[in-house]
Amino acid sequence: MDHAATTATRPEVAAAMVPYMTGHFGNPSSLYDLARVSREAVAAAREQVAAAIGAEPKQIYFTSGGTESDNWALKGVAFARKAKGNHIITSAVEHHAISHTCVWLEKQGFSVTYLPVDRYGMVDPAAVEAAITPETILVSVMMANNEIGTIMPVAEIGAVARKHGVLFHTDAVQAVGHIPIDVRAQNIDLLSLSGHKFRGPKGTGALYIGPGVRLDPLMHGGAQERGRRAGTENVPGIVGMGMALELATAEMEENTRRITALRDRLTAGLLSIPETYLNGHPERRLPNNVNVVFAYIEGESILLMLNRRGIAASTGSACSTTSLEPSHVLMACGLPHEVVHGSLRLTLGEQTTEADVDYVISAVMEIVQRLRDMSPLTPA
Amino acid sequence: MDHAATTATRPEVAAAMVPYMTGHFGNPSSLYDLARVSREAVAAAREQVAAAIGAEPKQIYFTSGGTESDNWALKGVAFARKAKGNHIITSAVEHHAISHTCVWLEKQGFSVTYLPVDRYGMVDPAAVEAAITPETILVSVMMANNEIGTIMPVAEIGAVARKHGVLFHTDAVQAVGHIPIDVRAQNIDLLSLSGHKFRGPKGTGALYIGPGVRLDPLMHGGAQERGRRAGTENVPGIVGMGMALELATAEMEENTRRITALRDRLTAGLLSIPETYLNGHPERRLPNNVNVVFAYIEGESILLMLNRRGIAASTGSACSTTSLEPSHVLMACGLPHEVVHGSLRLTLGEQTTEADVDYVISAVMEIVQRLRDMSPLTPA
Amino acid sequence: MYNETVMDHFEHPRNQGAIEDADGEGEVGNAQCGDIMKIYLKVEDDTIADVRFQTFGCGAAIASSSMATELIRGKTVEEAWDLTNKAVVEALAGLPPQKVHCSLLAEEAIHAAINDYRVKQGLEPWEETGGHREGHEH
Amino acid sequence: MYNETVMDHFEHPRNQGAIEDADGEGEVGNAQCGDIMKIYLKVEDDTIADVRFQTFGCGAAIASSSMATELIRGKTVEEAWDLTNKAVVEALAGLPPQKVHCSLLAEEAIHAAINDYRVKQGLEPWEETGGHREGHEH
Ligand SMILES: Cc1ncc(COP(=O)(O)O)c(C=O)c1O
Ligand SMILES: Cc1ncc(COP(=O)(O)O)c(C=O)c1O
Ligand code: FES
Ligand code: FES
Repeated sequence: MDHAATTATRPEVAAAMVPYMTGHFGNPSSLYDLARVSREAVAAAREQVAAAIGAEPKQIYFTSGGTESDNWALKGVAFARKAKGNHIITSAVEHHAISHTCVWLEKQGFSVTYLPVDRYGMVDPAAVEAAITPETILVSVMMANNEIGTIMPVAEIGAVARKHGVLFHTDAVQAVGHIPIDVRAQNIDLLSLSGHKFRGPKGTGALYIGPGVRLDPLMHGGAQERGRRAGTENVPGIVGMGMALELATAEMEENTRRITALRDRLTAGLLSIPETYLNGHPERRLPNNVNVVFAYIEGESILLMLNRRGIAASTGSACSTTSLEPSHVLMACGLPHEVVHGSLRLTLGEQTTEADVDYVISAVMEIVQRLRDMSPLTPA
Repeated sequence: MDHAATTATRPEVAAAMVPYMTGHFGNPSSLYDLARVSREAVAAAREQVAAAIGAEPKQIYFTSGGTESDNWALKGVAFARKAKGNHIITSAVEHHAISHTCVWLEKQGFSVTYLPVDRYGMVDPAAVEAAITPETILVSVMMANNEIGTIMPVAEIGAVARKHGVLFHTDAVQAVGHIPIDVRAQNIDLLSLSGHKFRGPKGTGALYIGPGVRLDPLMHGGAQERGRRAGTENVPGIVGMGMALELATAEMEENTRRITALRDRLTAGLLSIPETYLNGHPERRLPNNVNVVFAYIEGESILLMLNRRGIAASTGSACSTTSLEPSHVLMACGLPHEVVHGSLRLTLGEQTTEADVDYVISAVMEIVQRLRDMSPLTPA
Repeated sequence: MYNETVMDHFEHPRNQGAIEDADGEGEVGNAQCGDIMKIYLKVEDDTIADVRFQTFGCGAAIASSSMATELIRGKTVEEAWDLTNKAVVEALAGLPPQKVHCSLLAEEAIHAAINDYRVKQGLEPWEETGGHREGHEH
Repeated sequence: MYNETVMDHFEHPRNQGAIEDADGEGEVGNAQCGDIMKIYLKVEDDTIADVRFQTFGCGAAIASSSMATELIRGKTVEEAWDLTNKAVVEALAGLPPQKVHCSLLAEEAIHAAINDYRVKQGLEPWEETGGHREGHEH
């Protein structure tokens, strides 16, 4: 129930990767052929990834994950365009891979606007337009939020950016493989994705770089990835990511239907607990995301009790983090500190069944009751 | 014969990684236990890597490869210490992961000294000392050169840096798993390594960060790797790298003996070809590296002919690169342009046999003869 | 993340609940993470005859409440006052570094309850920084 | 990296070698990568009766030499002069972009050899930029 954090690699994908690790192709001494096989496998994966987001293969650059893609997009554009301007626009609900990068860029002399969101976690395209100045070089707004599942009006934000000659990056790590994407129709110049979010391998990712977009490398070195991303290619990882994304795309319609139904069942079950509220947008949300808040109790203790019952989950409570900061996403949605404390995120996967959902609902009911009994805040 | 470029992952390492991909540990529904198993596996790998270089586990930070480690070390220290000074010292024979990063840092306002090397590719520790100014914040000199195999006087360079309160980084990508390393005895503050150079998986690496060393993250985001390197951990990759390095370390003595003998046999065989010369240091070189130059002929055509005979190799010839620049390493050793053209690097692996070596010698002899016959430079 | 002693006290908390006619009650909040703990005391012959807690907080906070109440039950009020968060952490066989502050909540809540009792008895409240007590651990 | 036609001409180069008593010889060097190509011509009745090459260079340079010599053998000197590197690349069924410059070496070496022949015949050397020739491809 924590599939937004990470998913296990599909067994068939893992199996397909092994030969590319150990290099067992036909005649093992024929290294000439070996290199060709790897090259063709990487090219095929590039096509698979491109096809999933409506891009061309040559616009796909392989990275080590969503974090690298995000860091590269932001730092790469910032340093490449700093002669043009020093202003970046992003939202208050981005993943730390974006927001912490922005904070670092501020230390390097860039200026960053963190746009507020509404109570559902949505950025208003009009607010993006209002924030653009002659100094603005980049807008970065995520496609779908990892905590509350809200799907942003990306196409509209991209149109605003394009109108003003500003580049538009979107962190689509939670969206790729889960909802349809078309970089052209959605006016996207740069897009980050991560392999392990759609049952591909961990430590793999990609950055889509649209036509004419210039950015500095984040990884300087060899001439791999047409000189834009140095480092020996993770061939097995790339092969696995391509295959996993192709499968996810092929199965998307069917999966979405099934998982949306389970999500709605889970949501309804949890909202039947008194003083429980849904976080994120009621309709425009990822098919696999449920995020609710239970009044009077605290998230880390909910997670611990769920874990003891074999259920992994996530919370926005400050107590679950080493920094003791509550979720910046839920705070940005306007929830008070003590409410954020009681939030619970459950994200469904392809293997989740109706029986799993019903088991989770009954476990949560029992746990919420126990913790409310223990809480000094619960009204008598 | 191109094991310095990359090695195949050990089959037992690949096999050990698969369960960490697909997440099949005992009861798969017990996600609480799954997370614990992964955590413990990563901790064990950290100990394996630390042990191989005389470090403590908490000084090891996992990355996506040698390139990332190099970029992180240089950019991380540069940005963290820029208030202290803006001068970096490196050598003229570094891998592009270092040299291209330095060129980029120069564009960001840092000043870089590229120290010359002697004809064997060695940096003189006295030259390091002479180059240090009050502005110097970092010295980065590689432990062993990837083209010519020369092993640098790293301990002495580290001592000089320490004496002047300057941090010392070494790119040990070619050395780790191949020669003994002790970060403490060798006065190393930061050390880069890459998994696929010692039969671990591609897309894995690590940076050793010594006590008290401050550096900015290269990957901003989540709190992984104690907040210093964000991004979901590549658990299977980390597990595989740790295991491969432990095995490489255990087998090092035995392997070094065997491979050094093969290397010397190969070197002697090749040097029996007239007008053929050894590049790199005659004694202080990696046990697996042979680099020779054949007068009058060009490297890419040697490689193509070797490839047709099932032998992979590498050259410093300009013609083999997209940039049409000849090897900066061989040029730095003082070789003239036309001589660099005829260079050939052969690097041995654990599975290389005496028969392989003899086959390569006879193949090279025949190829050199054919190409010399074709060359307008060959004296009649 | 938590050891077995902590998990045991978290899952089977001792002395959880409220005391209707408590002799002393103390509620404190944790500035760092926003959590809240409430302690109820029954005192007989200067001895803690009964003690209960209510906690809104993480696993460490709940386990600390449980352990701290166990440690002061049957002790004199003065002994109870002298219970430090360090002693609670030790009795729990350790807490993760970022969770040590949660145990402070228990110490503070007990102090608040004892002083509430003392004030109700017409006594001076004790000062938080008594010289005879061991140092805190944060 | 190279197609089969290129690899065939690389591995089985046509017309490799020198001509002792050549009527024209031309040697050119490649500024971009430092490679060298030499062309030897035998001319009879204004026709390329024999042609040989020597090349110090990459696979593309060797294959281009081989193909270019094949293409001019039996042609008139004027036809040989009109051979462009583009035609060589086409005859080779393409070269990787960064290797197209290697084929220019062949065009230039042939020009140098033809002008050497013309000068030896007491004729004016031809100008490199004749209007009637197709454009180069770099
Ligand atoms: C929205 C979003 N962006 C970026 C990331 C970072 O991806 P990774 O951990 O694969 O580097 C994540 C996942 O944690 C995410 O959910
Ligand atoms: C000396 C040296 N440094 C850095 C690297 C880069 O390592 P990787 O390709 O694993 O990122 C290499 C390998 O190509 C190398 O030989
Ligand atoms: S009570 Fe908040 S972190 Fe323990
Ligand atoms: S001859 Fe040098 S690149 Fe072709």
